[in-house]
Amino acid sequence: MGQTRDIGGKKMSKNLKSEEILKYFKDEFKTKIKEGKIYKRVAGSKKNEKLGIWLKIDRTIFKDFIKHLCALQFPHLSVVSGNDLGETIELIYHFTLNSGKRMKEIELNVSVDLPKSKPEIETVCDFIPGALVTEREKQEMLGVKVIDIPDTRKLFLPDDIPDNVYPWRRDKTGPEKYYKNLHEVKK
Amino acid sequence: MGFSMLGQVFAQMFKKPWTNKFPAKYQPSNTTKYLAKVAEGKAKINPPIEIPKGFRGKIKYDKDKCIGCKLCIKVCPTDAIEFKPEEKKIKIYLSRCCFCSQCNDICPTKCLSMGDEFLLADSDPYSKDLIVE
Amino acid sequence: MAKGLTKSFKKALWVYHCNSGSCNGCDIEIIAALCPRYDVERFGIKLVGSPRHADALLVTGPVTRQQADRVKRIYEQMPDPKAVICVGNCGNTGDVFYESYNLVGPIDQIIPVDVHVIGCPPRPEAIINAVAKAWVKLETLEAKK
Amino acid sequence: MKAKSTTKTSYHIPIGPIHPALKEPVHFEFEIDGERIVDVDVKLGHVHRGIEWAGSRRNPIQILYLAERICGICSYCHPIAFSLAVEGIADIEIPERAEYLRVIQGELERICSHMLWAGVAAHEIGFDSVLYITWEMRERALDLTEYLTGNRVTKAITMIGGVRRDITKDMIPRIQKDLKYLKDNFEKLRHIYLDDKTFKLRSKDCGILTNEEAVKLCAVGPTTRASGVKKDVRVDTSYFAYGDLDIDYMTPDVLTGEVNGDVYDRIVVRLLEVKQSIELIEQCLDKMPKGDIVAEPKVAKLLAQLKKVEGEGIGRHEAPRGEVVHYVKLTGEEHPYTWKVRAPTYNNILPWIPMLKGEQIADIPIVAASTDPCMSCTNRVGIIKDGNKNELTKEQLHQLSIQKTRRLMK
Repeated sequence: MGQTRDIGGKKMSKNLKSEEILKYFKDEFKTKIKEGKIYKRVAGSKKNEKLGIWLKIDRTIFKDFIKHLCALQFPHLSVVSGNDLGETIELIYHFTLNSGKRMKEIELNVSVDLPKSKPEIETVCDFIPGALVTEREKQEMLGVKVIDIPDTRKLFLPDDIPDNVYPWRRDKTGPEKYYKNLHEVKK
Repeated sequence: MGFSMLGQVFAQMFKKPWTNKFPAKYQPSNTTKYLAKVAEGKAKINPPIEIPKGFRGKIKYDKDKCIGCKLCIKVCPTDAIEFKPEEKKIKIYLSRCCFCSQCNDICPTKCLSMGDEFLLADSDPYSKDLIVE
Repeated sequence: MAKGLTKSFKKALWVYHCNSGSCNGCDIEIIAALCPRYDVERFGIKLVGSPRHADALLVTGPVTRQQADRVKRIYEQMPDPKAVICVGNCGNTGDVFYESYNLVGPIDQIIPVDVHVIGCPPRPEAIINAVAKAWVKLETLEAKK
Repeated sequence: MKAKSTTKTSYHIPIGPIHPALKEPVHFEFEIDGERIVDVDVKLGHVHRGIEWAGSRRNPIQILYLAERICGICSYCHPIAFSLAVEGIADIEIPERAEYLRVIQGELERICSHMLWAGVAAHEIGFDSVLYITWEMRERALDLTEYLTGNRVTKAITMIGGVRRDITKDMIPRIQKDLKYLKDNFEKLRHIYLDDKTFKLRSKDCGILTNEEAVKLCAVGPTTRASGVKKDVRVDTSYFAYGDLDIDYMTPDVLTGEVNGDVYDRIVVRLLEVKQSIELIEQCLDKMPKGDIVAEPKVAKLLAQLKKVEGEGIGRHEAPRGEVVHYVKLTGEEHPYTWKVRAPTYNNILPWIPMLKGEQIADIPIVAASTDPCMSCTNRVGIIKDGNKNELTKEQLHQLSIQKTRRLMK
């Protein structure tokens, strides 16, 4: 039962460079990549670098983007985070690439803007099954509809909180109705 | 394979127990009487494990030094500090405190410090003993 | 606490530990109190797996919406007489979690609490001290009877 | 059991929901055929305290202590990941000495957490004497923590831009003495865990997570490393002083020469990491440069500085259970706009499903514990049969586990 096979075979062992990744996607999707920048942080006495990329992409190419990314190298999806920006809801997919190589890892943060009137996004569970937990969380916390998600149930919120309350939103669908200050109970 | 734990178990039989017998070795038949005895000096309470230097226990407040700048209220993560506007002094609820000592760090006059006392329990979380003024 | 109090109650207190949404800090300190260094078993205190066997309830945490009903049910399942000890400041007053949309605590809003242990988390000795306080409280109740 | 038999019913066993851990408490629902688990469903949310939402009403200094109380066991990694994110946004340069001190605290926490886990794992298979011996050792590590930070569990040592307490010269002999004790006792402990028949019987070929599943389900920490996936934030990237130190991935083949991805391998990985952590602390004590311990000692000034900053950043740290990710967005206000926390168990939930499928009910405690969630998730189990609810308590489940150990010993 000694499964030591790497998924993606040789691709996993390929060492990607941050500039290469950025160039690859810019060539592939051209103007649909709205923003792309590389950031660096140094740490320790030896001042070794840590690299990362911020990408802002159009939501029409989202699924295609994930497909290309998985073909480039199977990424580790850390988490999907989200912001309520008023008119739009921003989802940020935090990936890491190049795991398993000493100080070569690259953080890849892909942000997608969704209009608040129709906050819908395709699921990535068919490529990365591990995304299920975080996608379910986005559904209930931000009210984003994830299309074709294998499991639509609630994850964190209790059943007695109605479906149209989304705790991370900053408008009237926020959780203020349920707010309780425990210190006000007794003084 | 084998039972590698056995040797340890036998070795333990000849070791002194590591237990710190706080506050007494066994439960006294009447705790109230036992405590009265302790107060008279007839019995002794085994001390708890020694606390190191810099331990964060019950907060101490030097009221005279306080200038009422409210910086501690600004950084308190638990909203444990209340400002008394008429006196321009503060009031700390110990039952809200998280013992992080952040208020000690920010205090410009160093009127707050962490004490050694940590055996705190009461039937009312807002009782007088648990408010530092 | 006073209901159905018998003389034998305070000897060999069996406790049930219930977590109502705490951060685990208090829970590991409770287990540390049961381990060799503090060894509360020398007082006959034992952690049991069912509230129906328990004399005392150790509650931690600020009570989340989902757990409120369960805490209440656990309390009701315990046979009389019973004592409730609330461990840690988040159960006492809310502590750092004082404002939230998913909390209904503090614990004394849900079930009657006899002793509050102060600390975040309290040291194991503070928990032992609280148990001693509970004994004293029981003895005063007994004397009144 | 024959499929056509009319007596065949699959049972549903809910386990949970009282689970203390982090933000992710767990409620299992098992479908059981006889003794075998056919399907697993996991529900979360009973300890959802709305911490991220509360964070948008506090200032960064207050959030440090709020983050500390996400989980009491990893009470160092959450605030440190948050401050890494904030430092990234505000571009604060951390003094070199602080980077080393941060490594020491992080590794000390790893020792405490893995010791705790090892004790609980022993308890789950009914080997309580090992629990007590492990926790004796853990108490020493906690004493050292208390000596260095001032608290036993919630350390309150993190500060944005550094740490709050220094290790002075007169403290080093005490630290070295304790490290020596831990090192000596670690050998004993390793002998118990890895060579004892009881442990081998219960943990070998039990709760297997293959390499492919670990990658696809995005598992993190010792869970994924035990399946042979080389993923460790400390090695992969350069943060704190880890880039300067001698550190490598701890996969089970380092010791045993093979990777099975079972519970035994997870024990091996964690024990190896305890040893690694002790060595890392020793390295840090040797190499630590002199200097400041915090970039901005005046907290009020730091707060004013953070009030002006705009941007978004992520902080990642390898906690004892795996990678912790914090995403922070600051918009030039007192409170952060968004704060998202990803604790390691969040990603280690889905791997439970392949691990538990095909195992016996008596294996649930040890398999579930092997990913190091917090332990009381298996608090209350009810078997629903013919509409009647028979409650199976944690104690009974524990008894089942002990009985299986005894059965195997015969």
